[in-house]
Amino acid sequence: MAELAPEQKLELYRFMRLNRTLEEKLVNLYRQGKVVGGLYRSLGQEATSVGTAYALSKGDIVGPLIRNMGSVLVMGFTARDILAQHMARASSPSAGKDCNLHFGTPDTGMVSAIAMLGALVPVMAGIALGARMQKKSLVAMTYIGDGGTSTGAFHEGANFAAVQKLPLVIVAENNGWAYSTPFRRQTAARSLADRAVAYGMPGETVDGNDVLAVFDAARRAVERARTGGGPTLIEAKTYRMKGHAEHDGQSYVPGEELSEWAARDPLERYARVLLAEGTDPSRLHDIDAEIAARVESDARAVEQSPFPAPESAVRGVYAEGVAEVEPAIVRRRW
Amino acid sequence: MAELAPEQKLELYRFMRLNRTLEEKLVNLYRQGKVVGGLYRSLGQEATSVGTAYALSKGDIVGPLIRNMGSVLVMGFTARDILAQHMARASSPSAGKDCNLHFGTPDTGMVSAIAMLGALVPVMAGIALGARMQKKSLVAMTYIGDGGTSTGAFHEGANFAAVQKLPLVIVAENNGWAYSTPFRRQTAARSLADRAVAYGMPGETVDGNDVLAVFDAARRAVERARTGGGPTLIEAKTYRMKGHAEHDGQSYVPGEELSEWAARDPLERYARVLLAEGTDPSRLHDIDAEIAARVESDARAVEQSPFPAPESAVRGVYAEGVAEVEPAIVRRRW
Amino acid sequence: MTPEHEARETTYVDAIREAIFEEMERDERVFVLGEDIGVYGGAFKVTDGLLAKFGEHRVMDTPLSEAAIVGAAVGSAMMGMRPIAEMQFADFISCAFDMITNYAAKSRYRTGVGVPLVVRGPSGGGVHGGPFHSQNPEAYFAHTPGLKIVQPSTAYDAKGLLKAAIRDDDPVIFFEHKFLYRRVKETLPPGDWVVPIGKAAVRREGRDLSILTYGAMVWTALDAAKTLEAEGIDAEVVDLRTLFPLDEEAILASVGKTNKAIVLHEATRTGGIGAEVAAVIAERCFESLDAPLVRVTAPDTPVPFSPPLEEFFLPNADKVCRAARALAGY
Amino acid sequence: MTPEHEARETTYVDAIREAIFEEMERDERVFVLGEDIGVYGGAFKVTDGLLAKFGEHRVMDTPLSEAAIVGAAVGSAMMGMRPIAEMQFADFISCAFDMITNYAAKSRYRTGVGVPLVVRGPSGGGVHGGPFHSQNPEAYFAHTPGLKIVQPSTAYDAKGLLKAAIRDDDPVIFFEHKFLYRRVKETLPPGDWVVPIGKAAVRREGRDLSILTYGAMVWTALDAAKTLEAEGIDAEVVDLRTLFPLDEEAILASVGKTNKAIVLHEATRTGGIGAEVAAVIAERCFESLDAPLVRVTAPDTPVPFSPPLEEFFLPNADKVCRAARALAGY
Ligand SMILES: Cc1ncc(C[n+]2csc(CCOP(=O)(O)OP(=O)(O)O)c2C)c(N)n1
Ligand SMILES: Cc1ncc(C[n+]2csc(CCOP(=O)(O)OP(=O)(O)O)c2C)c(N)n1
Ligand SMILES: [Mg+2]
Ligand SMILES: [Mg+2]
Repeated sequence: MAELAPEQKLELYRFMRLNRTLEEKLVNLYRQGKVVGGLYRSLGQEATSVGTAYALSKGDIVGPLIRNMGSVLVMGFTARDILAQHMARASSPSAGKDCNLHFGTPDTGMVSAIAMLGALVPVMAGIALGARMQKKSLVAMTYIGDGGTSTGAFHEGANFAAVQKLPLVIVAENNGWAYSTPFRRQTAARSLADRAVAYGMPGETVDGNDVLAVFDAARRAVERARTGGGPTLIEAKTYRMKGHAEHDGQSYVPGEELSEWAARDPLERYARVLLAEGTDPSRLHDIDAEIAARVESDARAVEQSPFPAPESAVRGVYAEGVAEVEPAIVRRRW
Repeated sequence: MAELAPEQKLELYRFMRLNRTLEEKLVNLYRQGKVVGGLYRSLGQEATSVGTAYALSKGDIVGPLIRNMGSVLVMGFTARDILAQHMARASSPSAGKDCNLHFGTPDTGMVSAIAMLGALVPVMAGIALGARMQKKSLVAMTYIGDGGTSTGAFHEGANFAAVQKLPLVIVAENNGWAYSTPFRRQTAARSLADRAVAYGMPGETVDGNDVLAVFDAARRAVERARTGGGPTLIEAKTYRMKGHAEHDGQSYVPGEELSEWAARDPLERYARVLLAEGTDPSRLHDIDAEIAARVESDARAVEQSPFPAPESAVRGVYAEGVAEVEPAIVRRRW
Repeated sequence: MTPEHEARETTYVDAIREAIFEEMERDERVFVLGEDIGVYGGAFKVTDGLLAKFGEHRVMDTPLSEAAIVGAAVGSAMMGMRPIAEMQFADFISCAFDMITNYAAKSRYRTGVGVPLVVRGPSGGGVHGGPFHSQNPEAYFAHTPGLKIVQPSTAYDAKGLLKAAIRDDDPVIFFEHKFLYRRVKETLPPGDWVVPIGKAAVRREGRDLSILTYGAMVWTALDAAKTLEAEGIDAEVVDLRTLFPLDEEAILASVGKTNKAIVLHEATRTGGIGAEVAAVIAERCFESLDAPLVRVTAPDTPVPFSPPLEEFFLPNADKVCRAARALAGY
Repeated sequence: MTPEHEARETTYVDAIREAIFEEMERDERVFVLGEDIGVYGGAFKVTDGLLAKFGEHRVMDTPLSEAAIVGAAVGSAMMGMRPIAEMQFADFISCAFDMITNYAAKSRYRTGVGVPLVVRGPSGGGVHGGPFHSQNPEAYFAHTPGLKIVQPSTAYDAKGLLKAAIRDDDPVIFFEHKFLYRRVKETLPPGDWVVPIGKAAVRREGRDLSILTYGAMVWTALDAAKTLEAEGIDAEVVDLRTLFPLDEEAILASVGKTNKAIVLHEATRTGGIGAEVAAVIAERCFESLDAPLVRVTAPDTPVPFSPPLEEFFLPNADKVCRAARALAGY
């Protein structure tokens, strides 16, 4: 089992709490019409994001999907970054060019997903490959949903990584649903860990709502990757407690399943563990309160921050130059 | 084990011999410059094509790749069809539009591959799906190489078929090589049968050079498919005895492997089985002689047959109409 | 028609659903497949209610696999079915590019086996969807013989063109502009009718210049035409409707009359449908053209997310008017 | 230069190999990956000998996975490497379409992370390769801002443009016309030089009309120009070289001089690069144009296999001459 110092254990708690509080604030802002575009929750899945990313070291690189806010926070991005992304502000890491968690640069430890699920797997294999070619010992970690494992890109990327024995950890987050599609309509495989067999890659299933178990599995996979043992596929069994996005009332989800999984809420569960281990309840309350205050003030700051300048829309397509905007006849004043 | 009548056993031999003799004739024609484009051999793999397709019944549909000449013959296409395809004649099933084994229509029991490997797997899943929707009890069978199993299309198609429990048999022909790429650089999986685990699909490895074993495995898979048991992945272990195509001297193939597998030649081996079972050697010689004569005369006939009319190049793109050929200014005589 | 019937207007999205519904009723070979189209009724509710009516064999929720969705549709079409495959967003059609351009498009030519398939999905921006939920991928498919490409601008056309697409014996890519789903509506006539593929429609007659466009931009063009009218510029608006093959005769007729042409589309400029329209005009309208051709399009960038960026990016009536004034004064 | 050196001519394929070789020597970030490019040296032997020289870490045989090849190249490029990804035939680039158009092309815009990647492979027909080994997919990528597209017609350009592509900070799709691999050659100057991306070249000066073309068709155009010369028609041949972004100034300069334009390409007509060239001319050469624009291209069909069909399908000097005569007489 993972050996974590007490402060690290509290840090895990802090990240999970931040993940949750920040999302709750975003729901608020969404209802007020202040979030641009959709809002995707990770309620109930925070332990998976936080526990896996926490197993990485400085210099490692994560490729998160839209439900991996916890991983993004662990990598050092701030509530403000994420708020600015959702409110499409100039100060957001993507400068308003892209939405939600679609941002990142390798030197800041994060590579952006694109919406096309699966595509990130070969790209993260390439991150691992590029690093190895440069004799950097970093580990790449990426995520895929139960739905995403059905894509061709996932398959090609995982197979490629296995053949090349790349330092890549693939976290397959089995939250039971891909939008409205249940697991049994996604695949006839017994588990996502079974997908690993096809690549001759170690595969393991872990309780995705137990942050310490997740951390432990991730730590072992990261260690294997770093020491030349190649990629690992970790299936984290968890549950999507909200709809696909805020607009989705998830009427297709059986109520019993929801209450069953609500009882396994990863944050409450972890709090109980900490308390049982003797953590002073006030420490958790302090963290909660500090985060709540911080998220509020960050949100206010971002709300007051400007949108990007319209003309910046045509900048940055190529290393050189700006895209032309006006039709020739207008541009050239014939 | 499969129970085959003596005549059926001879028929298996006949198809394998026809496969081989026809290819040898094509090599001849190729060297004389009479084959248009490349020539892809299936030497040493005849048992896999013939044994699998022989397990199908009338009305079933096969989707072969370029090395499955044996399957095409079993489905009832003739040496003349195949010769005409290779010599790009008007009488070829594709009327000169496409090459080698790229032809077929569902009502003649065969669906054409495209060169993009993997693509046929989802398409054949669709064949099975369309048939089921029409309450036809037919089985679809398709092939994929060790290389082809690395494609995203293979993955998506196999997974889809498994979820839908479609009557599809996927024959994964592991001949050790994908062009110059050996199996171990294609995948870290132990076998292609292991790919099946990812789809929750039965997977099985069979000696691809033993036509009776191949037939038996295929028969069981076909039976499973026909009775609603869903798809099966059969790995046929065999060996590509020639280069990727005739132009490839396969210098990258270890000589020992070639001689090892030469000793397991499926045709000679099967002939030995038949003789050991008491088949009169003259029956096999007669078949050989008859096929040799037939292929010769077919080749002569095809050589004398015309190429397609040039203008037919612009016909048949859409159900209606002909593609325009001349630029407007010439066409319209401005 | 009863007044009651007249009063009930049908939205663009409902028109699409009606087309599918009626075709599924009419022809049992027609079925739909895609991600979340059954139980959920589709991300935009296009297929809402179909599962209840037709059952899960004809309304099939699939794995997250665009290549398999289109591939399975192709196979079943070869077997004589009439599949309608949904891309949850048209942007994801990129994942089925090979299957569409190499398998579906070329099958009839190579083997004589037609593939009567419709691939449909929501395209277009204006809803702050960002770079991957706002694309206009139509031009990607206009260079592949064997395909047809359609994009309706009205509820009437949405219904009529989709019916025509379903009945077509060849693969049709059907782009629905998501901005229009609930924003345009009209009273549809009863009965069974189609809008033929390959025919453009003049949405507004005019003498001074032609605006050749399609999809949501038809409404932009009509807006612009109204403004221009007040300035004494009489613009004709042609809705191309079918983007491949183009209705060349309709283009010639309009440009032959007005002698000036703006090509307007929401997709980015270079290599867009507008390029082909321009080429047709350059080849066939030389004698009648009195001014340079003008393309009004999005600039050559991905679709940006933030509202001020997207607004800057998208063509609008004002940009069309600017181009029209330059052209009218030429 | 010694006479010996002068005597040694370099073929198009050798020029490509030399470019890769020299760039790999110059910059250790450069590496190649693809199917059968290492041990085998590539289906067309483009990468022959590289494995022996640079080892398997920099010359990587991959699984049969175009999306993974490009995806892994993208990731490594984001890490600062300079990957060159081979598509065994350019036709198979369809399998990496999503990765190229959605990941590689949009990365810099969305996140500021450039993707200095080259995707290269043999395109084009004339070798009886049939519908899937003869395609000219360049136009599929000309509608995706963020990409650059290059196609050389000479050994000199093959080497110089590929070097420029490798050094470019953005993704470049590099199409090599397989018909030219061993059919064109020339003596290449020594030393390190590049041919800049974005610049066309006038291959033959002429006064009567411009033939705007690229790839193997440059040679067809030159052939035609010779025939036309004997008939008193003086054709200018412009080799576009970079297809996206186009060298608009070079197009304007040529058409501004000759006042008549033929756009010639081997790819099928509708939605091809020629459409964009036509649009540029229609937009920017109105004043100088004395005749309709003419596209000479393959017809809108897949590439047929059988020799008489392919011959009928492909543009050739005779077809160019017919168009040129019609245009000259206009
Ligand atoms: C290639 C592709 N097809 C379709 C979609 C649309 N889509 C977005 S999320 C989603 C469901 C994803 O499910 P899963 O992978 O399980 O991730 P989860 O949402 O459960 O985190 C779908 C279908 C997409 N993003 N990418
Ligand atoms: C998608 C795709 N990429 C590349 C190729 C080029 N190619 C043709 S055959 C081949 C090797 C195929 O190996 P395998 O699948 O093992 O089949 P085998 O040749 O051994 O029968 C390759 C790389 C292709 N046909 N399709
Ligand atoms: Mg999920
Ligand atoms: Mg093989």
